[in-house]
Amino acid sequence: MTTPTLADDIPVLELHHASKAFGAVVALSDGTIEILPGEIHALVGENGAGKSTLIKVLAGVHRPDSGDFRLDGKPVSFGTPADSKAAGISVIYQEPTLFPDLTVAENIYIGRQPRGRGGLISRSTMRAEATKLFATLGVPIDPERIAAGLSIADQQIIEIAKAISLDARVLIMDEPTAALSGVEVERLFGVARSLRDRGAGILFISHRFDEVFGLSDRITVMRDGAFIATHTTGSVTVDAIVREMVGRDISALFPKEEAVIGDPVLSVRGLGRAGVFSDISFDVRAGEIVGLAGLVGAGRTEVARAIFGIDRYDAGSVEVNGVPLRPHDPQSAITAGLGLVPEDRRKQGLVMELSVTRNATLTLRTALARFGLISGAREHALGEDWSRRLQVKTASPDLPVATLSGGNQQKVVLAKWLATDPQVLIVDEPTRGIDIGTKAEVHRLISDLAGRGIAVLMISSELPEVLGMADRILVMREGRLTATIDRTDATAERVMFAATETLESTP
Amino acid sequence: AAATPGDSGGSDGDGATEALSIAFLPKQLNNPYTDVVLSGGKAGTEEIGGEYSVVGPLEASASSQVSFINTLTQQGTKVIVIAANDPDAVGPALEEARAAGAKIVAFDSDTNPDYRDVFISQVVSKDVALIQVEQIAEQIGGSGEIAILSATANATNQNEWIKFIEEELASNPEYADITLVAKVYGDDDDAKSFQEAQGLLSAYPNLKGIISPTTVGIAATARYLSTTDFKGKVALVGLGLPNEMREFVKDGTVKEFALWDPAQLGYVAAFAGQALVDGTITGAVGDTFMAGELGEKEVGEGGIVIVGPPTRFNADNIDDYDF
Amino acid sequence: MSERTIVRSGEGVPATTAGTLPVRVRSRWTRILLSRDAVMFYALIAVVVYAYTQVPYFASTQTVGFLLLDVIPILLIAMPMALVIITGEIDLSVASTVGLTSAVMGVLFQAGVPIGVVLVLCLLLGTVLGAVNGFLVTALGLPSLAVTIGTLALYRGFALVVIGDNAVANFPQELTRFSTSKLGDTGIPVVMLLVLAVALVFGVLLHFTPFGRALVALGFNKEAAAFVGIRVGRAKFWLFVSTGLVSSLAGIFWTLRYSSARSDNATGIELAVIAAVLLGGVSIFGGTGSIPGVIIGVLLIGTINYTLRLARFSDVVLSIVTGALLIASVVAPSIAEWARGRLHARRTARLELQRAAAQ
Amino acid sequence: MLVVVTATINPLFLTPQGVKDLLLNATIVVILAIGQALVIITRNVDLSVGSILGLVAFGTGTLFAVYPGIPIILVFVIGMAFGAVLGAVNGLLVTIAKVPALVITLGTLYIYRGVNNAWAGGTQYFAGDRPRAFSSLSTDTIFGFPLITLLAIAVVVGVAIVLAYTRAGRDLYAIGSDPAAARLFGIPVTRRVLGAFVASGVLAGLAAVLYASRFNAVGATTGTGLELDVVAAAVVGGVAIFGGSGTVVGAAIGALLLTTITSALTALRVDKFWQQAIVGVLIIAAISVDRLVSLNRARKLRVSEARNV
Ligand SMILES: Nc1ncnc2c1ncn2[C@@H]1O[C@H](COP(=O)(O)OP(=O)(O)OP(=O)(O)O)[C@@H](O)[C@H]1O
Ligand SMILES: Nc1ncnc2c1ncn2[C@@H]1O[C@H](COP(=O)(O)OP(=O)(O)OP(=O)(O)O)[C@@H](O)[C@H]1O
Ligand SMILES: [Mg+2]
Ligand SMILES: [Mg+2]
Repeated sequence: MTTPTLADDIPVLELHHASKAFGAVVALSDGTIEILPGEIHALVGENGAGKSTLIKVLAGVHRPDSGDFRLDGKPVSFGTPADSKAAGISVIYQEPTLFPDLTVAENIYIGRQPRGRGGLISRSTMRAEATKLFATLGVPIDPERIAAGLSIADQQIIEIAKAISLDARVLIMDEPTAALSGVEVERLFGVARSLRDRGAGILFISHRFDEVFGLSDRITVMRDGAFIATHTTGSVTVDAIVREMVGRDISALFPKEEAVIGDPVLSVRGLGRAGVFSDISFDVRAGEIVGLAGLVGAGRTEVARAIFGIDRYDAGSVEVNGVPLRPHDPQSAITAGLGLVPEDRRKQGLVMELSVTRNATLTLRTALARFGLISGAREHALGEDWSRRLQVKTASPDLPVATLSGGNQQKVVLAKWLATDPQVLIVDEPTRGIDIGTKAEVHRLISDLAGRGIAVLMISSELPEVLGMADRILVMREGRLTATIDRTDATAERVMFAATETLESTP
Repeated sequence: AAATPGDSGGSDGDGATEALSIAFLPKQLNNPYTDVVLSGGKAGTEEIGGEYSVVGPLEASASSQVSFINTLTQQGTKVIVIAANDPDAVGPALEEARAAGAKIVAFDSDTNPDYRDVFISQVVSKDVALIQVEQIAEQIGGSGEIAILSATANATNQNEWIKFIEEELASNPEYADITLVAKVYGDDDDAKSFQEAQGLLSAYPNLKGIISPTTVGIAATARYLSTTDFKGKVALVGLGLPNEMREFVKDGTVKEFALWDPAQLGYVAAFAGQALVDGTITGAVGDTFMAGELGEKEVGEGGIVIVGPPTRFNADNIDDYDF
Repeated sequence: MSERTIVRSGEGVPATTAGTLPVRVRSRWTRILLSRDAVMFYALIAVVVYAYTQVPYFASTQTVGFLLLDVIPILLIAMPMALVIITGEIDLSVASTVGLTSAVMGVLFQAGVPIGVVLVLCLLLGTVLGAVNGFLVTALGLPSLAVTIGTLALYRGFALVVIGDNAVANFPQELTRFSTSKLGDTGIPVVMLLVLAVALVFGVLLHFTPFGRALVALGFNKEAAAFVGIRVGRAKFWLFVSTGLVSSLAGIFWTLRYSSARSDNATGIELAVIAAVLLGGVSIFGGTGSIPGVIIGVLLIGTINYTLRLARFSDVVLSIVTGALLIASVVAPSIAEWARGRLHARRTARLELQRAAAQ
Repeated sequence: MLVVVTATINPLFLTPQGVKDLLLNATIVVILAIGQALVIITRNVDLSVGSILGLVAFGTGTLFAVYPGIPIILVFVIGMAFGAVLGAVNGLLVTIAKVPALVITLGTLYIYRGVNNAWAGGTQYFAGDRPRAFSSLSTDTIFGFPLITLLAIAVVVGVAIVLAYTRAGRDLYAIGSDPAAARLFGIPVTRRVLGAFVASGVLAGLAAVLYASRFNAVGATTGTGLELDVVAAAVVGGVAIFGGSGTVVGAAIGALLLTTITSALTALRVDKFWQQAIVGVLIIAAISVDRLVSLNRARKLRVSEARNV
């Protein structure tokens, strides 16, 4: 193990051999990290490696069961997040933590609103400061708008604005870029670098190696709740990191399987929803993977929701095998053979309090029943079967999915839909926040599905994923389809161009 | 627990060996009027040498008394003295109690006569109604609009009196100029009655008087009137407790109101219970029994025992009473 | 964007579980025997045994009859209420539905409508009242707590409009007697058979049907439920309808048992029903809860009430006991959790020490 | 509007006495509704307010009975402190045991009422037991406004400012909006929620002392069933039952509206039997309108933020 320390700097924050258990699950067995002032430090590891738990220990959300925790070289112990904040540590958690009923500005300044006359909060100052903040970030968000209904990307941007405005000595970000598109990621990096140059220590988690290598000064690898190594970024390769993360050798890039492409299964014609998207028409054929690319906020999720029947639409139609779907009725979509893996798995994909088994069989509740009654044994067998097939890491399929790590949760969502034996599967950001090993598994699964003749519509903000997986790529911009690109013609440049060109110049 | 296990099917003869258990089941516990009634019951029971107990609901609802009757039945209580919240709702339970050997004495508020042995009535219902009409007529000078502020919409006693009041107003030529413009219900709740009184006065600008045949209602109305310009201008009569009304009689809000002595009800009920158990009376018309210091009482038509006429309370005599 | 390496995990490598302590996965039976429902059941048994041996007159079949008759309306309404609360909603209008049913029953009967028709109309009425709640909550998307405070006033108001200050008492003897008749000399009211049927329907519905699975899922997370095709609004609507229907059934029973149709029947029992349901382990936040638990909850409160009355405690004590029990039932698990956490922390620390010593 | 309709049909409704009565009636519910709003905003609820009011009101009666010469101001202080203690019990149970407030306060509703019953028994204290000066508090006016109504207005304004312009106040909204996020964010959730319950208790205590001043009898059943009226008032006033939004001014207006309805119906000579039904309809109408307005706003937001698609 190597733990290189940059010369004589005392770490602002250091944690050694920390452990943390939740009931029987040991999330962290040897959490070790050192954050120096003026460095950007990346934390990588597979899903469930304990990264988020480590961060929550640093933030004072969890109190470690054991371990040595120091701030500026002096031992500290944080009881609550307020303690860590007071010590100058600002944290962006994996799940956005906005207050939906408060305005954007207030969300940023909650608990430390600027005060004016008589010690009362000055709303005008607050608004002005927020506007200034968004200007530096270059995002046009109205600070007076309430946070409810913001897209995940906007929520993430507000989280970032919040953390930056704290002007903290240590900024910790748990997968801040997972929901962001290229432009926004670059902007965030710009801000991170300038913070570093002002002497702040930055710790961030990411599953994207381009970011990790592009931004960080040092990289710490974790596996199975334990510290593996810290490297200076220049002195290590992606392969080496991956090997340390996974603890075994990694075989090659996952190859896309060629599948026989059949007749159109899903046909979308002239779909429109006022103010969100309009005139969306496309087909997905059996065995085909169609990628839906575009910048965040282009309206791809909304299209998927409308197709599946979660949202209403004002115009157009959706057909499966030539039979029109009833609008605004997911159940009939499912009956027709549609499945949707939503982008927000905690809120939409899973019932966090229910067990792995119950979640995996939720789509099959009617099929599981005989004479209207559900057989517990069959339900159980099915749950076990699917968690084994997708290699879900859990002590028991009877545990609530909330106890699983993000990647394993995503596998449960997939299992839930695969179990229905769908004809069309829509996957929205299927690998968001998923580690590299699991990601490849998910890709293999999707490819397998196509191989079995299932039509797949894949929404993804990661270009390599789209380019690597899709037979055909649709590009959306501002609620409209701007291009259809065949696999053979697809390049990153063409897709990006279609995603960013202005509507006027569309041929 | 005062009760001891014993056979629950006790017959009349058992009364001699163990203390006669008399249980009082008022409409509602923790009500000042009830407390006065019960104090009489307690005195009566002690004089007899019986075993006195009180059970009852905290809210006066029709059905809430049934479970108490059930437990009393199970405990083999010899006499159940009940003020029914609903004449019929307690019926089946009382029948079961009787089947188990209990004697049923209704007091204050009657049950359906089928379900009890005797009813100890404060006074003849009609007398109560008439005295209130008389008082209001005197106080408003024989003409004008009046209203009634009652207890709950379902209260047995009040509804009977109101019926008599309405009949009397309609039939007696002396009252031809008096019009009854409204009946409202304060649910025997102080705050509610207060607001109803207030509502009456705002709805009927020409209102000359209010009859409130319930102790809670009259006190609340008096309190409202005493704080407004209507004090002394709008007459208030009805049934009230002297201790509650003293202040308003003295400050001129109320000239005169009526009531019987509630303690006598309980007192007589205890003796009636004993008389039923030892067989002195069966509840038939003409039966008589001795009710301690109140002397001999006779069972009248319908198994009703009348305790005494209502008393008028006014500034002259109110200090003579303490209940 | 730069090139991205996509790697795939080696085939056949067993999934490495995060460093877990030797997990004590309890057996199915231990889990059942230690479940919340089971603990409530032990409490119920303890109360019964105590009362049986210590409280005079308790040990009799009369007890069974009186006690059950007292809890039947609450037990009935608690069944659909449990489901409603499991879906994260609440229905405060049930007692008013009982009252309105009773009032309508009285008026119709007095108007000479044959009793059979009256009963059918009453059940229909309950269904409609429930549907109104369901419509307001699901179609208009209003919060059920607020809606049903409104209909609580509305339905009780209608009851007053319908029957005013009258009471109707002369229902057919056969029916009123039937409502309190007992099964042979077991002391168990015949009506309990009906109640059991209702409990069975709701129990099976919740625990063994696709609909039940859907209810639990949507109780925890409405949005995720919608994403698996559960018709959230429709499911809730039918639950409100069932609550209305069962409440009217309770209303009929109430009217017959007390042979008195009045507008103020069952006033305030909504809180008693909810207290019993919550005591029975249904989470007010939705998702968690079981029908056996609720039945035990209702019986526990009922038995304690009855025992206290038999032991001649005043109703004052009773309301304090009810409240304390309710609080204890939700606070106790927190305390147990806390204690378990402490134990676990100690165990972990010991293991750490051992590990350190081994190195 | 309701007031105008009623006043045209029945002019007496708006006589000085009528207005005074209206305001006086509303005052107590207004104060309770403010406290309830504070609690509901944090995504909790306090069902025990009726019982707290009963206990404190009886306590007030007892105070005057036992210490006839006690200064009135001291009675207010003691009453509010007593309310604070009862509210704190709720708050502590909710925050320390981390269990739903609805369950806890349903429990304390029973317990406080039981204690009140045990303590009071059949005893009731009447206006006559209390000093004139105390009773006249609720009838005295300044420039035609009843004294206690002015007090209620002061409370509304004070609490409104705290909620809108202090950090602690804003924290309450954050907590109600997303309790888990609030905890992650480091907002002192426990302290704030406890604070809201204590405040609700204090206000219930204040309302109770005023109740004793206004109404004749205080005893074992004072305030029974008030909780649903108070919650209804807050909800009609636009306080979201799931926390995070709403204002105390709204809650106060809700309370005023509900009491006005009752008085207006009486003044309009609407059949007593219809009154309750009409109150129910109005509650439902109020929340429906509220909902439609907010749906409309959300749709406008969607369309206005949309790129011109
Ligand atoms: N509150 C909790 N209760 C029980 N188990 C938990 C809890 N939080 C985390 N865990 C478990 O701890 C382990 C580490 O989880 P953690 O969220 O730290 O992983 P991660 O490295 O952040 O993964 P990902 O990259 O998927 O976000 C996982 O096995 C998870 O199931
Ligand atoms: N710039 C913006 N202005 C206004 N609203 C926006 C903007 N960006 C996103 N939104 C919101 O997001 C919705 C469309 O985004 P959606 O999440 O469907 O996009 P997406 O392409 O699926 O992005 P993602 O990659 O986040 O899934 C719109 O309904 C809108 O509410
Ligand atoms: Mg994580
Ligand atoms: Mg999306």
